[in-house]
Amino acid sequence: MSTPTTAELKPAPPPVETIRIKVDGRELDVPKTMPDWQGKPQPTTMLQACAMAGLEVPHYCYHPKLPIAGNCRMCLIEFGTPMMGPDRKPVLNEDGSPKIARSVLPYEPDAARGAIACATPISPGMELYPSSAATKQMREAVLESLLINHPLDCPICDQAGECKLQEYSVEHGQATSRFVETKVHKPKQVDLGPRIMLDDERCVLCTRCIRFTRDVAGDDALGIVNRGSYNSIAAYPGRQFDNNYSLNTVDLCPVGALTSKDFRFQMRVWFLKETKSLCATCGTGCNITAGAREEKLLRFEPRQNDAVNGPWMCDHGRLNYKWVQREDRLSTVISTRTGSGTWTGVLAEVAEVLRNAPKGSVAMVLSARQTNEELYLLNKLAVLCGAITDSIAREGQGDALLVSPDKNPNSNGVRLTGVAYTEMGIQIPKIAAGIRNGQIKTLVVFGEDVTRHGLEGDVLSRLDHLIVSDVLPNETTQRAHFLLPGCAHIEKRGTFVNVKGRLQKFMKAVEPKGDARPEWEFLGELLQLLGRPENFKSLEGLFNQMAKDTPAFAGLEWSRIGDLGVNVKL
Amino acid sequence: MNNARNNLTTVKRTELTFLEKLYVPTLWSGLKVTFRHFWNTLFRGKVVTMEYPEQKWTVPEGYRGAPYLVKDTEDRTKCVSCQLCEFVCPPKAIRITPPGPAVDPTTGNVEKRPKEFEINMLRCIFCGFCQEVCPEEAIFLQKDYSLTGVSRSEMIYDKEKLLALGGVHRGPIMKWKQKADEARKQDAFKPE
Amino acid sequence: MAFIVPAELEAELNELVTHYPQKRSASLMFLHAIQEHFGFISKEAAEWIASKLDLQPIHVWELVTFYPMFRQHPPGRHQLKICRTLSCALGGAYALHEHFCRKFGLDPKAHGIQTTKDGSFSVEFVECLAGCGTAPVMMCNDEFHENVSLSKADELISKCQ
Amino acid sequence: MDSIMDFIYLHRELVMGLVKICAVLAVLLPMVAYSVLAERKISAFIQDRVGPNRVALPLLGSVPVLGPFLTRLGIWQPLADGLKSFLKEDFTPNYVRKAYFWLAPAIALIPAFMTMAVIPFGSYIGTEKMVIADLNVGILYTFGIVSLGVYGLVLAGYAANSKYPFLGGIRSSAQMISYEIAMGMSVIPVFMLVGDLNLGKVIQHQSGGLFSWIIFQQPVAFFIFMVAAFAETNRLPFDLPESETELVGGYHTEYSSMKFALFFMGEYSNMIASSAMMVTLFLGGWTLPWFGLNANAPAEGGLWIGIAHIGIFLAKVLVLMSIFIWVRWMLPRFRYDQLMDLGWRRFIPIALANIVITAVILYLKHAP
Repeated sequence: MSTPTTAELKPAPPPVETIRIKVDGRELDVPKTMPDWQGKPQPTTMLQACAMAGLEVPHYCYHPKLPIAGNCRMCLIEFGTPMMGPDRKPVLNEDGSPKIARSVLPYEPDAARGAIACATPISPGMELYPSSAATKQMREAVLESLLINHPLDCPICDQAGECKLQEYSVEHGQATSRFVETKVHKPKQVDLGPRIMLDDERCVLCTRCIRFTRDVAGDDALGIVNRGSYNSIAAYPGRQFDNNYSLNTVDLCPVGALTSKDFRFQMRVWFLKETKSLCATCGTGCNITAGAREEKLLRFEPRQNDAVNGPWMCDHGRLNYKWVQREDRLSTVISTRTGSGTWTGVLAEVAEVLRNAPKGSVAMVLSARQTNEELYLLNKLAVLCGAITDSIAREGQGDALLVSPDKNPNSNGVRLTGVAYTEMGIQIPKIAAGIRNGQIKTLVVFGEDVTRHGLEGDVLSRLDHLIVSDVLPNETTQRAHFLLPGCAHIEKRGTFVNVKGRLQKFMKAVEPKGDARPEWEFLGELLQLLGRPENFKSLEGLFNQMAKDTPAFAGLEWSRIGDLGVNVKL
Repeated sequence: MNNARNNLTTVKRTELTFLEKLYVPTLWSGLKVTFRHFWNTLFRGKVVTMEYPEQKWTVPEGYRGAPYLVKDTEDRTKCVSCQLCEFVCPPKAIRITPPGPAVDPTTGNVEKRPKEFEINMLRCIFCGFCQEVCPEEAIFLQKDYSLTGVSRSEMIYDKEKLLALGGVHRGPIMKWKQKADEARKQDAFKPE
Repeated sequence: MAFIVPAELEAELNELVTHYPQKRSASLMFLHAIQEHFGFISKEAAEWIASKLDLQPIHVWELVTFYPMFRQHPPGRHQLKICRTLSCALGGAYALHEHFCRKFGLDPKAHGIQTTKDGSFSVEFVECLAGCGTAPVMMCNDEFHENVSLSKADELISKCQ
Repeated sequence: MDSIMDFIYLHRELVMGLVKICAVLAVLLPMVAYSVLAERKISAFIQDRVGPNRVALPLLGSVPVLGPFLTRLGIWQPLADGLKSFLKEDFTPNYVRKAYFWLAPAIALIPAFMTMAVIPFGSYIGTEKMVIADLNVGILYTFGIVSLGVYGLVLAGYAANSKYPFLGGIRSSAQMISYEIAMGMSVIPVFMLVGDLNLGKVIQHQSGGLFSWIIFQQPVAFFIFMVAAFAETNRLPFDLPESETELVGGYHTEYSSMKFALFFMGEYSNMIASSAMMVTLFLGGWTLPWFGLNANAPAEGGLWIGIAHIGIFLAKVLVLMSIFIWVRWMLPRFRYDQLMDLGWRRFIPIALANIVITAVILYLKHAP
């Protein structure tokens, strides 16, 4: 778990009470309590203590963001406590150090008795042996037992490559199984819900999915049915596991039992190129890892950022990537005036139009889906042409967990860069009136279908020049005189400011299609054609310049934002 | 250092005699050798050449020819598109398109089969990694060594072609069948 | 088919809830009561219990599938439960079971509860009925029968009919 | 009609010269083509292979026994090769020096043909002497022309403007010049014996029986001349200018199609020319010491003898050609320093010594 890289102003935390323990013979001070999955202080567990000592204890059912169940037994470790004499005083060795009693089975003093590290709190003087032979043996035994009925169908399992059962089998398991008996067969291809497919044979019954959907998503839809070897995860017969967070159970599932129907059989995970990006579906700005192979987007996965989304994200955002690579995607730059189809030609024409436009005859409608950098450049352009600018608000349903009612990823960016003030969209009627009375002759539209937001087709047809940049075709792009194909955010780099005022950067996962280019690139060129001195060859330079010019971003630098973003003043 | 040098044996180069220095006897014996071969080939028919299209080479066991996909004895494509061969292939000659989320109900326990499976025979180096890595025994290097085509695209063999060339593999292991049989047997023992 | 619980049963169940500190603790008793009344626990019944106890139906379903003696399908009018634990197994429980099955045209090798086509009898094995000394033992509905010979079994069937 | 006869009568030498040139070329060019086939076949046999045996002519190929036999012999292969040379893409890389690049193959080929002019390939047919140009200084002419041959190779190496041809060109110039000296010196004793530079006279000198052949009087000279001839024609073991294992093909790396074929023809013409020179200088030319074939054919009724002389000459040339091919598979290529060492420090001193010894012997013999 990483923490935000920038120091946020907070009162200094009170000194923490610590406990001195030994992990693999090394003395260590660990805090007495640690935050649990909800952030409440709870006694520090052995597993957390081992993590602090730099030793990973293998586990399936334990998850830092879920309540502890302690049912997989994978985290069993050998331990010892200071020996107490009959007088309730510690027994000492000859050299004066406390004598340690290793925990053993009651009637078998030679066999170590392990404890599940995820749920056992530490106590002063305790010694943990996460690397001992006994611990190793316990792990081997647990893995063997988990694999008794496992179908071992890794070749067709989508989890292969990121499967904890595979990883731990290699790291902690035995090479062969001693079981020759027939495996128990359970239902495969169970349709759990519209987005989830369950394979009961692969399940290790860690109940992470049950706990997530009960305690985090608040839709208590899953349970364990049947008994013994036939235990299986199920939803109530006839009911669907269909809440908006169901796909998180796929990430949570340490094995391949729960798979995403969308990603199922699409690609083996080791072929995916993973890029740190953001979800642009709503204003929350969940951190994601985009998986793509050979310029084809295949999945979004949440990337843990406790300041924004924790380790979760909603299903809607996760599946909202297919439009980017749609067939009808805008991919040719074109000027309907001269028929020119090259960026140099069209940009020169656009520059000509904007240079000759009298003050007050230009208006701009800019989307809150553009990045801060692009909005900054567009604002510069607006100042140069004396244009009025506005953006369009996009309201929708929100929920208590992650989904924001603001469906624009960068509403705050629009405000902070000065494209629109407090309320978005109040200038639109003014622009419409300006076009109607012939005052406004040139309209620049970025990323919005303005025909659906108050500037209908007949209004647009009065314009002399309509300059449009967008990703997908719509009525506005059809009416454009100059069409500049832009990029979806997943195809470029940039920053967004989410609804809570966190500025986060995202990276480029795939190449744009055809002529499409990141907007900031061609906007920089356009500004240069209009005689501005700036020439932004790199996004880093552009961001740093914007940070200098924008009060809200003062003091920021691209290289210092970090993967988890920083808070800015709204 | 000295010790090492002392242990060395120096092999003296034999001085050549005058006759040897002339090289003429050597030349003569060389000419004899070549002439003997000439004579034997021309008049005694001792030819080592195999005249290819008419005479064909007997391919030895274990020969690594072109990799093809095989079907099992029940006419099922053995490949489950796990893409391990694609991953391991050193020249990246294999390209698999996985099937997508739709499951073919006729496949029983085998949920996955390739939608498309292509091997670019121009890139293939016949190393056999694909055969070695295959967990399903679905791809085998067979005996074809003479692959010809008139265009590059023709040399990219698709799934149908690979299956047709690969034929049937009569291996004793049929994982899907074993699993399906087990599962079928156990259906009867399932608690309500 | 709507699931309707008679008023007096519902009153009985309402009273049952008050015996427990938490509503959920009453689930098993509810299931027993419902099975006693309806003979089995249908999905509708499980949902009814869940709503009654402020639970999700899956929680009730977990219990139903866990305990083999909660039935998910209606059994026959007369239920024949033959003990198959060690003493009875040695004492001829399997022969007895086979005898019943042949009589009703059922498969003696099939597993689990089997019900005749007309729904009059169901035959199943159960675990120990605590009558080892008088093996084989069996239950016909709620009656306990000891030393069940094949002729005694025939007698039992004719009595039921 | 009369005027034509008059013209022929008046310009008899010119007309006969042209006829002889045509006749020589008509023999020489097929010989070049078939020596390629011979090279391939003999090489194949030496290496236990079968050699070219696929090309069949449409009609002749279907003649019952003869057709398949000729096909297996590869008789039609040169036709196919020639056709192929014309049909292949004539590729000129764009970085070459075009004029020289185009000129080089011709320069490589022409000297080889020109050498043939002074070689007496027969005695007489009728009253016509069987040599194109009966020069008094035949051997000087030959050496003059042969030294031009190197220009074709050097020019090719230079014109191609890339490193392998360049290296090939350099090697070839050094090698040719070195061995020309040894070659030139090796033949001096021959003319000291004969007392004339006219090649016809050289043959006259050798018409006195088998042991009047100069090879028996001057074996050392013959040996040096033959080795030098191998070097001059870039044959193994002296094929350094084009050594394909290290220089890809040397001076002709960048050549394709017919231009490459011209180099090829040049090489084989050179081989034929060198063989012809050796036959003339050392092996009795068109003479044969038996059946009275030593003397010139008489003008009347000597037609058959004249033709037989030509045949004898050709047969001797063919035997030497076979030796060229045979040697190829016996010796590995020399290293460059070995090549130079052999030329400058062995052959030139030996050739000089040979001259002195011959002179001394001649002096003693003719001394009063």
